[in-house]
Amino acid sequence: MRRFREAMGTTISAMVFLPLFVLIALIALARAEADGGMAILWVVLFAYIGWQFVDALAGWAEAPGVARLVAPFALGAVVLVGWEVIVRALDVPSVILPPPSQIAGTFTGNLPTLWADFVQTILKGAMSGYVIGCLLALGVAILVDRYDFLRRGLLPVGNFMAALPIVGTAPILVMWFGFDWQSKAAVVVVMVFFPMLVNIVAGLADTSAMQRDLMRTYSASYWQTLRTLRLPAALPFVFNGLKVSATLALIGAIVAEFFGSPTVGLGFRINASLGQLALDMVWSVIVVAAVAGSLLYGVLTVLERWLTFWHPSQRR
Amino acid sequence: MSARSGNRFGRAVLPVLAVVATLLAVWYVAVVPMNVKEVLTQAEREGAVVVPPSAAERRDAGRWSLVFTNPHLLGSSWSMDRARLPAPHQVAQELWASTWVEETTGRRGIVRSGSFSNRSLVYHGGVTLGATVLGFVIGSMLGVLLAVGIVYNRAMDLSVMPWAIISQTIPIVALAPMIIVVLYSVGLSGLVAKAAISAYLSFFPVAVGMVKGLRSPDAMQLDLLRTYSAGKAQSFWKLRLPASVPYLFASLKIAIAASLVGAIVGELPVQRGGLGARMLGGSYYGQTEQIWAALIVAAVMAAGLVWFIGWIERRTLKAMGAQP
Amino acid sequence: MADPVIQASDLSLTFQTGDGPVHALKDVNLTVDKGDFVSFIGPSGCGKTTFLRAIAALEHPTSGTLSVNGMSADEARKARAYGYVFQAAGLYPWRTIGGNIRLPLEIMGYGRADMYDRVKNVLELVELAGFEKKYPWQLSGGMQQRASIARALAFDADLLLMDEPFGALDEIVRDRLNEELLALWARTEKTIAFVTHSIPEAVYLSTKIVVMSPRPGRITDVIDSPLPRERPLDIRDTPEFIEIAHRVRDGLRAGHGDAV
Amino acid sequence: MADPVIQASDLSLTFQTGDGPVHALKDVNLTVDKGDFVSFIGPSGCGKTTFLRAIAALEHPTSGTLSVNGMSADEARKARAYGYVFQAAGLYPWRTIGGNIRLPLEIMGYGRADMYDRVKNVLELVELAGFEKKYPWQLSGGMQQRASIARALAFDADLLLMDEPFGALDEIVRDRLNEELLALWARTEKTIAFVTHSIPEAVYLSTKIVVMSPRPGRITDVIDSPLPRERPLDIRDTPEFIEIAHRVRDGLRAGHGDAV
Amino acid sequence: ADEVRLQLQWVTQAQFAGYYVALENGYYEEEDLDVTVLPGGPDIAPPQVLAGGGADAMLNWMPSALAAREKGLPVVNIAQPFKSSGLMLTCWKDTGITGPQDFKGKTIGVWFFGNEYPFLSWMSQEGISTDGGDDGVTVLKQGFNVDPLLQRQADCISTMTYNEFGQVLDAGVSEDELVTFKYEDMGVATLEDGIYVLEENLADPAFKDKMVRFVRASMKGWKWAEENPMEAAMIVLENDETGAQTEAHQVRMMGEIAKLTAGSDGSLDPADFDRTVATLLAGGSDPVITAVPEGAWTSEITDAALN
Ligand SMILES: Nc1ncnc2c1ncn2[C@@H]1O[C@H](COP(=O)(O)OP(=O)(O)OP(=O)(O)O)[C@@H](O)[C@H]1O
Ligand SMILES: Nc1ncnc2c1ncn2[C@@H]1O[C@H](COP(=O)(O)OP(=O)(O)OP(=O)(O)O)[C@@H](O)[C@H]1O
Ligand SMILES: Cc1ncc(C[n+]2csc(CCO)c2C)c(N)n1
Ligand SMILES: [Mg+2]
Ligand SMILES: [Mg+2]
Repeated sequence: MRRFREAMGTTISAMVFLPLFVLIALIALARAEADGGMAILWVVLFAYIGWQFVDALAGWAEAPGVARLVAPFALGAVVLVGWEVIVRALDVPSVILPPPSQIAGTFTGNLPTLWADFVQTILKGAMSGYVIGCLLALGVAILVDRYDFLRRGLLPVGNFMAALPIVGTAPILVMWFGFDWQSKAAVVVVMVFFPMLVNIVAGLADTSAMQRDLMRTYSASYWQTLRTLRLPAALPFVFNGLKVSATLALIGAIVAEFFGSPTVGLGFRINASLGQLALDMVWSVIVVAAVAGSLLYGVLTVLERWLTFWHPSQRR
Repeated sequence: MSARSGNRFGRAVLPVLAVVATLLAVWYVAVVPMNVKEVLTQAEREGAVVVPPSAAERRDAGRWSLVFTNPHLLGSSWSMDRARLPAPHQVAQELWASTWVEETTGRRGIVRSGSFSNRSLVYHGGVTLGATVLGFVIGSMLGVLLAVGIVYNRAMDLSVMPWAIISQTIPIVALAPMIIVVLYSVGLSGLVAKAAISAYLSFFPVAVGMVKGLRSPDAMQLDLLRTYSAGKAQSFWKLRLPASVPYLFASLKIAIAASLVGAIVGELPVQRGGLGARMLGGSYYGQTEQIWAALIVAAVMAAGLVWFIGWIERRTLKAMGAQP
Repeated sequence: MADPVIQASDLSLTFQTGDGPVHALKDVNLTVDKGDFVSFIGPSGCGKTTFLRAIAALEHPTSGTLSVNGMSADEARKARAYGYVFQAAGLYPWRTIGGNIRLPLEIMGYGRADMYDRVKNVLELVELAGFEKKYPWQLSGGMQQRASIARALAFDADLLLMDEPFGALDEIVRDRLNEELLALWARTEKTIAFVTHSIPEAVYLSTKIVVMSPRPGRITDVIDSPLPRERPLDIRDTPEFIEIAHRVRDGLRAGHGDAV
Repeated sequence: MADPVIQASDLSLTFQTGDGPVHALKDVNLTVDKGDFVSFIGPSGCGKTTFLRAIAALEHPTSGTLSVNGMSADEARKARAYGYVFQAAGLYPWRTIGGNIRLPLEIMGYGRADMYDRVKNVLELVELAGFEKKYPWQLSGGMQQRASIARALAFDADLLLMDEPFGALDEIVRDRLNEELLALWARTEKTIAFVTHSIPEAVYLSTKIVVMSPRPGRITDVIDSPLPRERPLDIRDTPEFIEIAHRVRDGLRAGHGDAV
Repeated sequence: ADEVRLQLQWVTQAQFAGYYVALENGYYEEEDLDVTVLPGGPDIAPPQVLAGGGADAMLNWMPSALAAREKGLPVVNIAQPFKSSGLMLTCWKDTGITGPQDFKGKTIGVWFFGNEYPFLSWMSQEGISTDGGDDGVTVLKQGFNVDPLLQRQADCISTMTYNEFGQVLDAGVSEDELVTFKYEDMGVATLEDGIYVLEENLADPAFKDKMVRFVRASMKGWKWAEENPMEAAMIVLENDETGAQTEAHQVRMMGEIAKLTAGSDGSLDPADFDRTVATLLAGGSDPVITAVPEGAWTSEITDAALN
């Protein structure tokens, strides 16, 4: 294979593998019910060709951007086709694992429900908690940064509290803040607060002695130094924290719904559907959560590139 | 020497004590408004005159205003049975009772039965610890392997990394019961099923950290090995791996905390002991102190595990000649 | 004649460290007059940086007196009496070159129009006109260093403190910047205190060369340069120059002792 | 006479970058004989490092031929024909000084006893005996740089490629290391290719000085030094030395043009 | 001995006393069975465990089992040790609720996870919407405890006679403060805690035989538990690995459970089945099941077991 690819050149071999890749996928899908054993062999072959395709893409120096974009989809295709074929070939009960095609059908068939759940859990619960938690962390970080005594005292205690597992705190917070999204937001605040605090504090401290001395030679005030030096310098850390917290926020809001919720929300839907053995619905919700998470992550990545363009890790 | 340790006390311990004391004070105060409605309802049942008189009216009243209109009835705030917020000493009592007292005097305690009592947090902590450690070991090994693959294989780098990120947006914690059942169907149950969830949660930080770590050697260090015409394996063992050690430990600390959460989550649906089962039990019967006590044990365990990794880190780095 | 710009008498500065006290400066006496170009030279660790930082009130002397423009060093700092140039350019990467030069002006509350003019002027002074909108990492090391000098020149300070500003640059670029610095000094009539490791640089630039030696940091020699103020680069091959350089090197050797 | 150690004919090397091609080397012709000490000097970006890296087969020329010890550069690399010393010492912080020097030996599969002897020998050669068990951070910058030279000397390569090995050190330490490097070269009879920014350093060390200029990187002058092999530090104040230095500086100026 | 794995639908408690008694008293052993009782917990769906082959038999509420059947998982009721339903709605009296029509505009806690079907059927029979508003009820997904009632986040919550209701009383609430609606009394009772297996397994005579013995021993356990509630409660306590259950609570639960199992010898009364199906089908626009299920239960096992 490798020799073939070297002979062909990467561009051409990527172009050869792509149709082959699609063709084998179709064969495997077509054979899934007719001949389970063969279908699985086709899947193995498909995975192999998929790998070769990605490998060829990886060497495609002429268009690294295309490779970066296409390769994840190729892997995704391998997983999805493999899943579909194996579930159908082995006749896995759909109450254990439904095939992707069924999930897609359920997903498109329940868009209004899923949208309502998305609004309830992500927009109301997760986002409000995320924003409040991050702002709170920013405020406390500035305090902690200003008063060394607070840093020495708060950080270790905070560290300890951050270790309190969400499954223990969520029922308590639901008890305190009620069944609606407010309690989910509270859970999210608790979850994102500390990672944000740690990152912002580290970021605010991430200035060199020379930069701080420079500000002293201007006899700049604390707030001037904060605004012109420390906040910008902290931005890369802030984004680090924002990214970590983004996934925590989604997970927190969803999980908190297990401990009481109105009859709408992603966590509620997962729970109720699981009880109804509607696994296709469960997976549809997972898709919503993953898409929401990836979108949020993507937005943060773009924002980061835009605001911390100056950081070496962002320069290209 | 003594001057130094005094200094250390002033710099490290005193602020923590001050913060803890403040938190406890706030906690004690918060207990009053948090529990006021239940306290007043109880008082009403015992015949006291409460303003406003009916529980239904009180439902919509502000907590603080209830506190100020009925100050004389609040004595039992700190000793409520099913408190919304138990007082710190209630939690402490529960902690003490469900560890030391249960083990030393309980019928099933280690003193009288020879094995840890299933009513003590020592036993449940142990159950959770086992799954945590197993999941952590599996997860970290997977994370390291994945990182090696990503660093040494561009195709993997391109295709796997985005999915690793997406994998973390899946609310695995919410799916734990399903995963456990699916694992049942392939013959895995109990410890291994819990450990699988732990492993899922802990592989990601390790993979990300190790990718960073394995890529941390600069171009010059890599070129140096090329001038020796060293092979891939040699460059891994002699350069990339040692260079990644600090990153490895930093991510292991995150991973073990995540692993603990995974184990607890895995214990919720399978009610066979562990801190997770204990928290659920507390929630199920409205025993808030029991949740708090289990929570605190979990946090202490997390702190202990992270400290332990830190200890190994310090020893390893010292053996590797790090500047103290 | 006017008051001296810098006046140090019996200045000592000791750092308390884990391994006991480090005497970074011991009984230093020095007077710098207005318009002087003073170089400080000496082996690593002899206290050059510490002395400069003491003048800038970034360190506080343990004993002795130090006055800057007739005030205490800290008052001088608060009066924004000096511009400080560090060894590395230390430009903020999130600000353009123009933005970096504007930084002290913003902090000191200069007006908008005034800022604009000043930035334009100093950029021309250091020959960076046209680079205002660029970010630091888009410039070479030499250009960055010039921008950091511009930043220190942008506001009205008659004293310029420079701590090995050209240490990280290659010799040829350094030659060029030395020439330009001399020209600038001539034009602006500032007083300059300049730390360097390079003997030719010290001799080429200074009206006064302060040779220091370590453990404890003290001044071993103060050489008043007989060279004219007008100095082409070729002056470095003249016998006068070589003679002063010799004297500096001897001073250094004497104080150097065991260090490597 | 034997084959030349390095033989480059019409060597060109172009980097493809986002902003179009960069001609790092253009039509470079050079012959280095066994036992030569060749210095490469030139302004930043003129391709000194690139040329050294091409010799080490860390970069691949776009056109022209390059032979090292009569082989292709890549064969020479695989045959471990040279030791390379980078600008920064680049010691692995998790290995002791001894361990660092042992690194190439381990990779090349030397025997245990042999390794032990070699480490001991080179440590003596660079005057670091007794520091074997220390970690890099416990040594000064100059000592670290000597350790990195020892690392390149530990295995049997007759060619030593050094890219600004003393660039980060202060002048006085640098003088000392220059002296020691000359002594070492005399003792071991290696061929040395040495990149520097410093004119005195180039003149003091070399039997042959290669002056380069940028855009595109090419050789503008090759100066064979008339200085004797035995060179005390004071030789730098002799007229011959100053004359060669002048010639080098003129070569540099000519090629320097607009760069800073 | 033949292996049987039984998946419970909740944590170890007196609700499952019969099985633990049979285990402890050796009734299973007498039948040459090696029984493993798998405790359930929140979010463990017993039908899913059955489908995945993680258990041979499960306990389930009939609405949930029939819904699973319609979903394409053919489960069959082989025995019905619980004669009556213990499900009820518990409300604060001071909310003014006196009958189902007063639920309009109120907030009601309901268990989901397959346990919502009886409630939804009931409401649709009453013609009350479950989407909130003044004419409907606002439904909360109730957690695992009675806090929503005690803290008045809900006006009514779901309780079981044998468990949560007792917890409400334990919290100091007197029965006079409460109004309760037993599903049994409202005519919307559905069968609870039946034993179910996969239909395909019943084709295997060996499996059938195993189940016959299993049901026989289990019923023996149940009858013993009914007669010896104290001892049965202690056996449950011994088997609780989590250590969360208390003696007082389990003794009381056993007492209440005995009332529900009384009158059942394990066989399913077709009339009960029909009533359950009728209730579920009556779900108005959104019924739990859409057609009368065929073959959802069999008397073969109990017939053989009880002879
Ligand atoms: N903040 C500090 N704490 C403790 N010791 C210090 C501190 N700053 C400097 N020193 C010590 O004071 C002495 C003088 O340091 P200084 O930086 O002034 O030397 P220098 O002449 O500028 O050296 P170099 O040429 O290396 O920059 C050194 O021994 C140094 O280690
Ligand atoms: N990997 C690379 N990719 C693109 N351009 C490069 C690369 N390496 C070097 N260059 C460019 O090639 C030219 C020569 O670079 P080189 O590093 O050889 O210069 P140098 O003489 O060593 O300079 P210096 O004195 O600054 O070390 C420069 O313009 C540089 O920007
Ligand atoms: C997640 C979940 N929530 C509620 C129930 C309902 N339920 C059925 S039996 C029983 C025990 C009664 O005390 C309970 C609570 C369940 N099975 N799973
Ligand atoms: Mg200094
Ligand atoms: Mg270079």
